[in-house]
Amino acid sequence: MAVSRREFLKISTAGGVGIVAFGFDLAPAYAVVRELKIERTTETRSICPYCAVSCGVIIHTLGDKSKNVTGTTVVHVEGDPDHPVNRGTLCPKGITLKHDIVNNTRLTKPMYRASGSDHWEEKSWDWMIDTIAQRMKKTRDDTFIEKNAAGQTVNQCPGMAIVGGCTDNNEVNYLLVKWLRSLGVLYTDNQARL
Amino acid sequence: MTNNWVDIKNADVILVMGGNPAENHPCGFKWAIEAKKTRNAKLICVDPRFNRTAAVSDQFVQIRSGTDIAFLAGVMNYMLTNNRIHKEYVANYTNAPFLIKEGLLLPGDNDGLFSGFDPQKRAYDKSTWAYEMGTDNFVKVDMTLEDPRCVFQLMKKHYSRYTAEMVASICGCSKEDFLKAAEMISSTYAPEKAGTIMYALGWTHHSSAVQNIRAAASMQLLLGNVGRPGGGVNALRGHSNIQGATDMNQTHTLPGYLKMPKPEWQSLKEFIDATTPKKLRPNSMNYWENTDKFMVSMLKAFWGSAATTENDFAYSWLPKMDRDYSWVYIYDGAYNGIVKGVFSFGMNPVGNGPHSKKMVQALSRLDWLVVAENFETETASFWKAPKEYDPPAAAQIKTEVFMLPAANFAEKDGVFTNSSRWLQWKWKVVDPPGDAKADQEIIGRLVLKLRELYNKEGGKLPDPVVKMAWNYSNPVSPNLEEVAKEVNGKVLEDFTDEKTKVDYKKGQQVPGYAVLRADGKTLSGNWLHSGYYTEAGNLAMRRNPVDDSGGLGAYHNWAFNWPANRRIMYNRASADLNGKPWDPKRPGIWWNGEKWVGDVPDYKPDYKPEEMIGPFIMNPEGVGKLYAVEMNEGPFPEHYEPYETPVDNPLHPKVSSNPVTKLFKTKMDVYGTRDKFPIVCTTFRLTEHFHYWTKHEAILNQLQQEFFVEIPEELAKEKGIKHGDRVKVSSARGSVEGKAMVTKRIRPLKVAGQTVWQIGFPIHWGYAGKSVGPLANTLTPTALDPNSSTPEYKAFLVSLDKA
Amino acid sequence: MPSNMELRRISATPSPATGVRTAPTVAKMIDTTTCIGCKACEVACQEWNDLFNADIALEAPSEFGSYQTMPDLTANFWNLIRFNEHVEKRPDGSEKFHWLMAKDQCMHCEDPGCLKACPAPGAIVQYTNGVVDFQQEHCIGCEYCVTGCPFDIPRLSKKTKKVYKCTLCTDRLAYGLEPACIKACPTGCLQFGTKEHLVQIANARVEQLKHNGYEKAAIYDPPGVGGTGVIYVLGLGDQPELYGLPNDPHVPWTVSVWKHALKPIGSLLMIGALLGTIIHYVRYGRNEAPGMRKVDREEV
Amino acid sequence: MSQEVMTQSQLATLAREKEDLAVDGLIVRHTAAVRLTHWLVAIFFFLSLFTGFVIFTPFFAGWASVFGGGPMVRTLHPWFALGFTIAILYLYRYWKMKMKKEAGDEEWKDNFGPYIRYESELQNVGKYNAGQKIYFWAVFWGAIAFLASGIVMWFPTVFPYFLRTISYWLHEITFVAFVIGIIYHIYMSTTAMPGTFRAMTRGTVTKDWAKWHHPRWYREVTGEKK
Repeated sequence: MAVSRREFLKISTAGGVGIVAFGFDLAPAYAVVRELKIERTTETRSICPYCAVSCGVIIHTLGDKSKNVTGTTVVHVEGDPDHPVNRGTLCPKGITLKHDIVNNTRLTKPMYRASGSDHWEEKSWDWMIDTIAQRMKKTRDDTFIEKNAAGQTVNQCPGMAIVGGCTDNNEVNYLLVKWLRSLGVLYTDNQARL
Repeated sequence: MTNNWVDIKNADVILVMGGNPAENHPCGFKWAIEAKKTRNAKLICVDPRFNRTAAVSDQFVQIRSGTDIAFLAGVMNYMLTNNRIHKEYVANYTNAPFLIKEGLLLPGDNDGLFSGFDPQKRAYDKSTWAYEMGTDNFVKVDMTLEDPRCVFQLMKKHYSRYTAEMVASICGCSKEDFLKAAEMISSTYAPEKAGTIMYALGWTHHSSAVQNIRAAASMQLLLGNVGRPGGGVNALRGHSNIQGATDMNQTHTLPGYLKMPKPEWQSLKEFIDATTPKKLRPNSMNYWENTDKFMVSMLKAFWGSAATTENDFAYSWLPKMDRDYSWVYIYDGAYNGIVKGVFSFGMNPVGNGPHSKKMVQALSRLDWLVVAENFETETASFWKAPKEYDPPAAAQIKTEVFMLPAANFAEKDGVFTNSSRWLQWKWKVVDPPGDAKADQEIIGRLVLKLRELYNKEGGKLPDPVVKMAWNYSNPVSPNLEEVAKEVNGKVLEDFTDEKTKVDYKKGQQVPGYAVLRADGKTLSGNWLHSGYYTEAGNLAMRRNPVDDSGGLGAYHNWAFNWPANRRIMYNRASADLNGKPWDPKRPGIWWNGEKWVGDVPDYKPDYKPEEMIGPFIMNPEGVGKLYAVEMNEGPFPEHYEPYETPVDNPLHPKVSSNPVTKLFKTKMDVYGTRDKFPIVCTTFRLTEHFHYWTKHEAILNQLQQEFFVEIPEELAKEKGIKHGDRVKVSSARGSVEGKAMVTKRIRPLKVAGQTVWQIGFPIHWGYAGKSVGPLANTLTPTALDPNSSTPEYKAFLVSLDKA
Repeated sequence: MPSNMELRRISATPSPATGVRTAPTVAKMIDTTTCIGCKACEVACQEWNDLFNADIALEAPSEFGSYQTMPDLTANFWNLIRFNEHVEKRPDGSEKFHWLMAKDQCMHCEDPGCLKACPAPGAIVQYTNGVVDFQQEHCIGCEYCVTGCPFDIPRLSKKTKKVYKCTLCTDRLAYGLEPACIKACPTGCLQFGTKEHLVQIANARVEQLKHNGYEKAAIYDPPGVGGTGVIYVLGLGDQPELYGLPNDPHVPWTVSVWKHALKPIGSLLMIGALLGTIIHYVRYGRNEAPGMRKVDREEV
Repeated sequence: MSQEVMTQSQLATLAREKEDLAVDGLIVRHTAAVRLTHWLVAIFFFLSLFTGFVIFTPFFAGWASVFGGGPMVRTLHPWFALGFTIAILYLYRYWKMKMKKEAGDEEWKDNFGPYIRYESELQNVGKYNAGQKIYFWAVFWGAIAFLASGIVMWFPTVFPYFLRTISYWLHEITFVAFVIGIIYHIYMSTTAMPGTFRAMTRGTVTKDWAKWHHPRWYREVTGEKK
């Protein structure tokens, strides 16, 4: 239809107004504070593994320990406010402990490198334990010294060295020392000396 | 640590030297800041670099790396000449009055050597150092401290050479700085004042490491600071359970610091007689006389029923130690083909070094290497190390490598012992990822498999392996609470304690090490920790946050503090002769008429003050040792240059470095000299990283992006180096490349009339992990401290050029 | 909405804010003289707010030549310790070396320049306890707040085109917890509490510093922005710029004039113009050419 | 073909190509290209205006949802403004020569009072009177100001601080001026001066309109002498 200029004007202005009317006024929703992420988590007390201040930490894990919640679900680590030494504070390493526990480069499979090989092979635990035990027995039997040159009983196994444990707890260190001394191992040490 | 972390807030003066707690123990360092804020305490930082501890300290003195003894000896000389020592404490609580035999020569009169040095054996014959014994078989003393051969006078003579000028010349600091620091440090000689020392690897990573600590201990004894709240000599240990691991397993000690048996001690009796010290003074408690009780209890714990009185409690099964088998010797043994296999639990030899290239060679000559780890470390993948570490071609490396995925701290429970000896239990949070297993299971499976193989095929001396006590309810993965009960100790047969007339039933947990017996009726894995899992349950689990010591920070009901929940060691020395605390506002223990109260007394509770029993109950002398015969390079600390030194020793140029430093003789063990390597270099750590571990975490790599070398501005200008340029630092053993961080925080040092430059770099990088960089220990020397065999990581010579 | 988080001011909203309850003004004290630059606060903030993103972290250029984590705040890094090696010329001619470390983050001003400049309704709010917070769902990404902020704090995220800054952990405050960075600070150089209580602590610390070689120690609580929710204790109190803090920060007068003068006058003028046309039309009607009157138009 | 036979459509096609010629009682004032450009400018202007209004004042905050929410407004506004600027440049290309200062302009300006009271009978008014010229140049320089300050506001962190504050002011002042200008522009071209609007829609004006409003232009086009 031939729109006269008057009609044209009416439509456009009406349209314009319409837009305004159509644009309903979205009153700004007021500030919503973020949900506290540790409100429902399970809290467990632990000790930071790094330096010897041994700060108390509270590790928050998702879920209420029901059976089907598996896998590392650590969501947050915070200082333990009751711990007399750190009183809730943590250093940068401690406050980011979640990244040490939940870490994509954590070793999850026993790996074996054959003699002369240039790559890792994945092996089962049983194979690993059997093979290591055989190696240890062979080395112990080959290098065991019952009596030294002067005829004194020494029961040494110099062919083997067992080192480590400063990031391990006391109980594991005790099992380690009991085991290595009963094997006759003298070459032993840990970070205490370094 | 002799005291504990929270106790540092009670100090009036805090000397931070040979350590950088602001960066490496930040949450512990809060207590030094607390002391500054609440007591207006003075914080003094003495270090080769102006580090983040210096940033908040009241005074910073820059010294050359490796000259700590000179500085401390200078402070002691300042104290002795100005009579700023705690007279009553020194006379009664140290071996100052002890007399020394004729014939002792001090380095001052013997051109840098004590008497009795044998150049061929590079060792001392210590006969001339012995105390002078009286007819009553006790050491003769002169309580007036006047006798020229008493320790006090010898000490005065020995330290007299460390004048302020000599210290400034050796350390490179200014005389004024040194005197200001000496005055501030020695201000705690007043009885009512207490000062503490915070130190770490800055002191122990030297070729006269133990003497560094001896000097510090002597200084604190002269100031009367040991055994008191706000006092003590506090070693800031590196790992969360390095103290626990030290207590449990050292190369040269069995659990609880029992000596390792030597070949010449064929029977248990010979071992007991040789290692049980004799009382040197009538008033010495000499607690080590209970060595037999602790040793037999440990043997019963190791071999259970197989250890009987007939077979000397299986003493013969213990290997006899005939030489040094410590860390660097392990890899020297591997290099020389003695060691065939290495089992590494959470350690990183290629990273820890020293001399990473030799480490790679050593591991390449092994038959097998087992690594139980959270991440794939440089050690696990040494066979594909980058070319700058000169690894043999993979085909030539015949070592079989078994990499076992292990659980980390949050995936197993157990006790961590912190630096102040608190045994704190931690609870398991989550399961290990994938097929990773807890360490106790790895050990359990191997123990059972080895036992099975020995039972089936026999072999050399199977008995100790087969008969090792492993009677846990779940032998594959022993429950750590059961192991804890074994470590604490339990009663094997009913008996009545002779002294206390208390009856103990079979199976009962031992209440403490005082109850352990030498007749095999008790067992205890580690006597020192005994008392943390008693009939009252696992005390390491206690979490009572109330400070019951009136604000001094003892927290007796929080976890368990070995020994016997005692929070400050040698605390008898916190009270004067008649049992009154030196400072009533900060009491350690005090005599209330019938017994000692306050902290758990490091003493028999009912010793009366008038009996004058010595406060240092573990020493045969019963008192603190200003003079220690046990040291290999001399009873007094003497300044010796690091093995790789830029200058001759200003005190005695002919004997420049420590004459008994342990060295190595393979063709890789080379040591740099100052002509090719003029610059002193040190390694240090950053607060944002933990050793070679946190480079596997991207969020921490974000805080410190890459390896860098700290270079003084003036040296950088001289060599035309700007911020960010790539520089190459080389020592006799290898070289590293990294970005230059040109800084004002390290100044040039005037040493013995010449300018000496110092540079340093952090250790936290390696070729494995999410942030890659050079291994700092490619440069460090295989020169060891003669007493502790700790390598000299902190002072060696390098050259610096643009890469 | 937890009670102490009611609103005192809302950006670009003519209607008054809803806050009628009175809450104590909370504040954070930063004692730069006991800050050891350990960066626990930097990662505590990232950890609590789940900001860390490995690939963005790698993009951030490393600030070289100092221990500073990165050259500047980013949308994923809300507080940054600035390191500065400074040699102080003492009055007695000697030189004293300082390694100044100061934590840089939103100052939560009493009279926030960002909120004043923000054109988006509800994008920036100030709670009754003084905390200034961004509401990203209302933010239109125009970065006016970057210009309005006297401390140059807000940062636009490339990914979401929204601005981000320290929120003083409003979610923790709402549940009665203290901000994550303050809880983590090992040496207690960060303290949290009501503003007046912290000012007392800061004053006491300044007095103590004056006797320990920091004669010019002072509190940094700039009046230009009506005082800030974050107050500093500065050892070298007369030179805040050494710590990366502006000497006399205040809401830029250009922003105030823009908001309080230009906008209203502009609106009046525009409405005036509209009225002008109506008045003119009523007064003078149409200016029709002679031939075009209605009678003429029939035949067109 | 003689002029009478021309149908409406032929007239429209004629008006598309050439200007300033009399065709059967009407005079072609604007070619199709000019008109199209003018309306492009107008459309982009109003789009920029409305999105700008949302950012300018909270009263129009409601309009944001018309354009898809606040952020979309902020994203679209610069692009609409860019369209506006480009269209302005085309308009500038068309009218640059015609908007030069002419003889009658001074006289027109002095006679501005009577003009708005519709009492002026000036004869020496060309195709565009002085007011239109001033308005053209104001719009042109306004567009330049918008562009300059707009770019700074689009990427504020790229520019130094003082430049940003100046740009916010400049943008605002230009915006107010533009709004005032557009109100009068629309008022005059639609209700105040009937017969004007068709110039921009159909491109032609009546002879009477031309003689009344732009006598000199009328004389030049039709060749009549007054």
